[in-house]
Amino acid sequence: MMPDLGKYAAEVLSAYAVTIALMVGLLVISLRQSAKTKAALRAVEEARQARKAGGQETNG
Amino acid sequence: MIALLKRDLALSVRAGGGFGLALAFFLIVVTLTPFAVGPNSATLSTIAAGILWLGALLSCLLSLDRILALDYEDGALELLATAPIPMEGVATIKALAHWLTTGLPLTLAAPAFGVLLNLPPEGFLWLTISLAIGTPALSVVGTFGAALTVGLKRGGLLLSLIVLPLYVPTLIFGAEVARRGAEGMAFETPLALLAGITLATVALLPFASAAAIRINLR
Amino acid sequence: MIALLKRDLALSVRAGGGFGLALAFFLIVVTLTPFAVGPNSATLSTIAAGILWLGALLSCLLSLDRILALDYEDGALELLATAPIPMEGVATIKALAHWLTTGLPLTLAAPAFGVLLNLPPEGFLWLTISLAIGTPALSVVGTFGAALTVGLKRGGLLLSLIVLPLYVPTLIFGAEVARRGAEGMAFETPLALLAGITLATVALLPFASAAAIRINLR
Amino acid sequence: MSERLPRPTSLWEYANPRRFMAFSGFLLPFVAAGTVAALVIGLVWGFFFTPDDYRQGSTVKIIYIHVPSAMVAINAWLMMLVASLIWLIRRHHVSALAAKAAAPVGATMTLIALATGAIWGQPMWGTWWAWDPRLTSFLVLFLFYLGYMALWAAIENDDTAAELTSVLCIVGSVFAVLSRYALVFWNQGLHQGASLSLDKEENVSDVFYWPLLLCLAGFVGFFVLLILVRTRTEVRARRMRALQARERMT
Amino acid sequence: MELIVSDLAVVRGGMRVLEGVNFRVSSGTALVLRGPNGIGKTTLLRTLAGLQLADEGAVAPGPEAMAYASHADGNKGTLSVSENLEFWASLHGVDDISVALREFNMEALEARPAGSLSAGQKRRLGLARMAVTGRRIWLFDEPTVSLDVDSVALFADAVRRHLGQGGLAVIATHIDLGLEGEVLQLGPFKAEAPEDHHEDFHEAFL
Amino acid sequence: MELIVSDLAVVRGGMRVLEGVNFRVSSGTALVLRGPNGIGKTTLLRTLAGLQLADEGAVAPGPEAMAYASHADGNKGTLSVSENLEFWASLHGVDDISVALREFNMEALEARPAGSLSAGQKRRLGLARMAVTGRRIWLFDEPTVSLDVDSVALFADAVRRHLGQGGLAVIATHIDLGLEGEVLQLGPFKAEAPEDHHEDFHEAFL
Ligand code: HEM
Ligand SMILES: Nc1ncnc2c1ncn2[C@@H]1O[C@H](COP(=O)(O)OP(=O)(O)OP(=O)(O)O)[C@@H](O)[C@H]1O
Ligand SMILES: Nc1ncnc2c1ncn2[C@@H]1O[C@H](COP(=O)(O)OP(=O)(O)OP(=O)(O)O)[C@@H](O)[C@H]1O
Ligand SMILES: [Mg+2]
Ligand SMILES: [Mg+2]
Repeated sequence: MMPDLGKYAAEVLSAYAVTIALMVGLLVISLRQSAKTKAALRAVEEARQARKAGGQETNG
Repeated sequence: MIALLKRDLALSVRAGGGFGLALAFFLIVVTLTPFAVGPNSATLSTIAAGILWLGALLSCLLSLDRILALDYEDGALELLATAPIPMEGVATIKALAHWLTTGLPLTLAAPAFGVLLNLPPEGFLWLTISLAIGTPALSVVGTFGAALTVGLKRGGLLLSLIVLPLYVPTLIFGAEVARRGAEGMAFETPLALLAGITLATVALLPFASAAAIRINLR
Repeated sequence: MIALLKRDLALSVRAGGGFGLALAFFLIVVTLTPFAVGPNSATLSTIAAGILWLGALLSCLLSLDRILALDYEDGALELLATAPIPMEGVATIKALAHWLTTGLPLTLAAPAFGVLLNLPPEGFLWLTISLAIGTPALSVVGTFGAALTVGLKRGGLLLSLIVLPLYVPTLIFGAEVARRGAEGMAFETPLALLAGITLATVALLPFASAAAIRINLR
Repeated sequence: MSERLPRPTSLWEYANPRRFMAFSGFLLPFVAAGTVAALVIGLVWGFFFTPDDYRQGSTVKIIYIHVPSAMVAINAWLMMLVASLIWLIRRHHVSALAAKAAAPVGATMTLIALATGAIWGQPMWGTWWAWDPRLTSFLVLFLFYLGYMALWAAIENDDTAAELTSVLCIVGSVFAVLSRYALVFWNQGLHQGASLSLDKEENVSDVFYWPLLLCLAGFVGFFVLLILVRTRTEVRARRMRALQARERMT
Repeated sequence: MELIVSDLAVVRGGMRVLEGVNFRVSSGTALVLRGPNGIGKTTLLRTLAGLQLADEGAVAPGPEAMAYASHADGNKGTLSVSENLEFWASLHGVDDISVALREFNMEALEARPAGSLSAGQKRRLGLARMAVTGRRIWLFDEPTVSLDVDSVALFADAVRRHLGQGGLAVIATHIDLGLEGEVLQLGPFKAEAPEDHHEDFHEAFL
Repeated sequence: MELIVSDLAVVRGGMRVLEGVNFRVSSGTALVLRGPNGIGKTTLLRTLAGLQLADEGAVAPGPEAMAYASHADGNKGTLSVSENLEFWASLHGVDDISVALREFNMEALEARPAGSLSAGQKRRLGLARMAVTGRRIWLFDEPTVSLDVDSVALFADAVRRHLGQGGLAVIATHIDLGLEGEVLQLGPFKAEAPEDHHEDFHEAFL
């Protein structure tokens, strides 16, 4: 399956490895941040909703 | 405007104002270089013009954060913004004051430092000329960087990070003029380009600086 | 004391804390050098070790004014002085925090930058070792300089001026180790001297720094 | 955020955060699928099923990552420039956030181009690094990315940061172009010229052409995908800060 | 001459803090702004001074008629008291600083470097700067911080003299200055938290 | 426990500003320092806190019994309120910051970065630091600057509680804190301009 890379195998493979590592790393970081802020925003919105509901009860 | 220039110059020559510090820093960088790269005089004289330019650039850099940050911290910048003088004028005067207190002394002193680094004799004239033409651009670009970072506490390192890439063209052409001058090669093209960069930055960047200051004060 | 170290590290990695800026500055100095001295790779590889040391030293230098000045300005230094922890401890911790956030990353990154300057392959190991041994001295000496200038507004340039001469021995021996390492020469003597300087400064200078801080607070 | 919005009447309405969130949310899966397909097919084709070059040997396979990443790196900066201009002129917050989101992606792409280039340089030119103008201007581009990101990180107020980074991006672009010419003047290089131009004479031979194009599409897709994801994150973070600030007020 | 603020809304940190602010101050009178910490006094004054843009509404006349004294005095420690004042005077095209020195009782300190003054003396120097701007409308943000009782009286006198010459003043303060003049409580102008308009989301992320 | 200041002379900028200061403050009481701008209140407090040396005279007990709150609060904008307090608490070997948070009504702000607080809230954080030092003698330099009326009352309560637990406090202020306690006017202790003793010449250049 593996093509014969000849004497340059190390170079070619390390180039691909570096690229994939950097791209996957960036992707993972981005997705993790995305998930985090999503959760945090949801928490804030829910707290607000809850407070609003509570506030209305005491008012009415 | 003249009042502002006079005040800035007065501040920089008063105790603690930092006049002469850039020069001293320049001296130190130049002195340290042989320690770092070794005392071989042939090597030194090849790299002399470059190191002198690099040293001038770095010592210019180190004094950038004084251009605006002091005025920002003590509130004077806000008051200047409400004074009857356009912010572009303030940015220009600030850059001019910076050049008069760092670029100009550096230019005048550079030949003396050239001796320390075995700069070839033909190089002195062109080193001086290239610095005289190039350092105004360093001050103007530096003022722009200072304007961007003026709201930040101790933004010195960030300021350097932003400004240094902007110094690349000036440094390349400036050092090229000095190097070619030292080696007796043709240097008209880089000299013209250097002058072009200086003129363009002096003419245009104060507007960007003024905008950045206004945004930072908001 | 641990609390102080933890706080300082936390501050430097938080937004605006400036972690990584020293590294970026190092990268820029290394990049600018060839623009100044020309792209000739033989010349570059001769001066590589020296320039790398000089760059490390300068980027260390630029972050010095954050060591104490921020704490001074917001009053935290006065409060530390009244806290039940000796000022010598404060000085040591501050230097340690500085080293962890600048010297250490610089040391680890230096080989990568060596590639840019055509550092000969034999040089990498000894460059790293010399930096690892030498940079703690830079931080400790720098803390001393910061302690001397802590009362001054924007004392950055003055600080550099005071500290640079004190860096000379470290620079000489450090660059010598790296250069000899690169050229395959004997480097035991400078290495021993470098280690000696580091040990001596780490052991003694915090006392001087503490005294300087106390005087500046008075 | 789930109710229906009226149909947009102008392109600019996509700069409304809510509409942006809706639209980008809709787009994301398609972009992701396209990206994965293009990347996998392109890279597999390139890596496994193209012959070695007669001069460069198997190292020619590096072209499938080197060239696309270099192109994306440059175009990411262009995109930031456009987004900054839109923010400064039309004051659409999303475009400022998109510029912010693009910077780390562009910087990573620059890093990939530098790394793969360096790795390629070792067998081809006998050195990892040479101060060739194209290489060097990439290094300078990397520095611009770093400065831009550092400025974003250092300023606390979101709007101030957006304004100042936009100004930096515009001024920086001018200086980046200047540097490029300065560098060409300063040193003539080792690096090959354009080989992917439209006029076919100069192009790389056909065997390499199609997989390269696919990889290019994959990298562009990857870029778009990440911009979308990261901009969405920024919009959410921004909304969260706004809500928190409002809570503080009341 | 009259200062007319109509329907002004001011923002700080991306949020409206005050809105619907309406007032007029006519020549010869002073307006005292009051309100708890964080209500937006500083923000309002900065908007009047033209240092930040109004979110809505208008201020007449423009910033070129106003002199603003903020928390910070903007004086240079290494310049002497008179050099500091002369600088501001010449920026504003005013020749004479002796009146300002006299009004704020700085004559004895004239030659002292500003850095060696005590907190209260520095403040007096900052206030004296207003007298060399030659402008009609004076804006003060907590002018009496760190002033002792005598200096507060001195300040009130100076303001009164300015008013007597047809000037006008807007002063934000927590304490009683002994100045006659209207008082504006800012409390009622506090901006409402914006509702969850979906349309609004597009500008302010709310 | 008692704070005894005997015959103290303090210097600032190379000049004596106060001399012959004598007072005692005993456990459970507060002393309020008053005097015009520049008389030397800050200088006196710094001397008590051990930040500068006395020119003459003595202070007992030493600085290790004192907690000092200066004009500046020493808090870090990027750390949260509780991180800031925890740092000072652990420096002083105190475990619990919840009391300090409660006393200064900072509980709701606990997780906020200190940089995002308003001037008055920042000040409250600075004052709350005193409660985590675990020290008996509290020294305050104009603690109420930029505090509104409610916060001033909060501060007075906190000091009163500290006094009730056997602590003592020295407070320099220009305003009325609503705290019972002795008042010391510093005016009478103003240092005389030294005479032209030739013997002194070699000491103070005067
Ligand atoms: C660190 C080293 C290198 C860097 C930073 C670098 C950077 C670049 C850049 C910026 C481009 C232009 C992309 C575009 O605008 O179209 C490019 C294209 C290319 N590079 Fe490199 N390169 C490096 C080393 C190499 C080496 C060693 C080789 C092979 C011997 C190589 C082969 C190519 C090829 C064939 C192209 C495509 C040319 C084109 O289509 O324009 N590069 N590289
Ligand atoms: N840098 C900032 N970023 C975000 N919000 C801020 C900032 N500075 C102040 N604020 C907020 O803006 C509002 C108005 O602040 P402003 O300084 O105008 O109040 P003020 O009335 O002058 O208060 P004080 O009496 O404490 O001086 C406050 O709620 C404050 O929390
Ligand atoms: N850095 C300095 N150098 C020289 N003299 C100074 C310096 N700082 C203050 N002084 C002088 O020392 C004296 C005492 O100052 P201090 O700050 O202790 O006064 P204070 O009573 O706290 O005044 P305020 O009420 O204004 O805060 C003043 O006369 C002042 O002019
Ligand atoms: Mg205010
Ligand atoms: Mg005081």
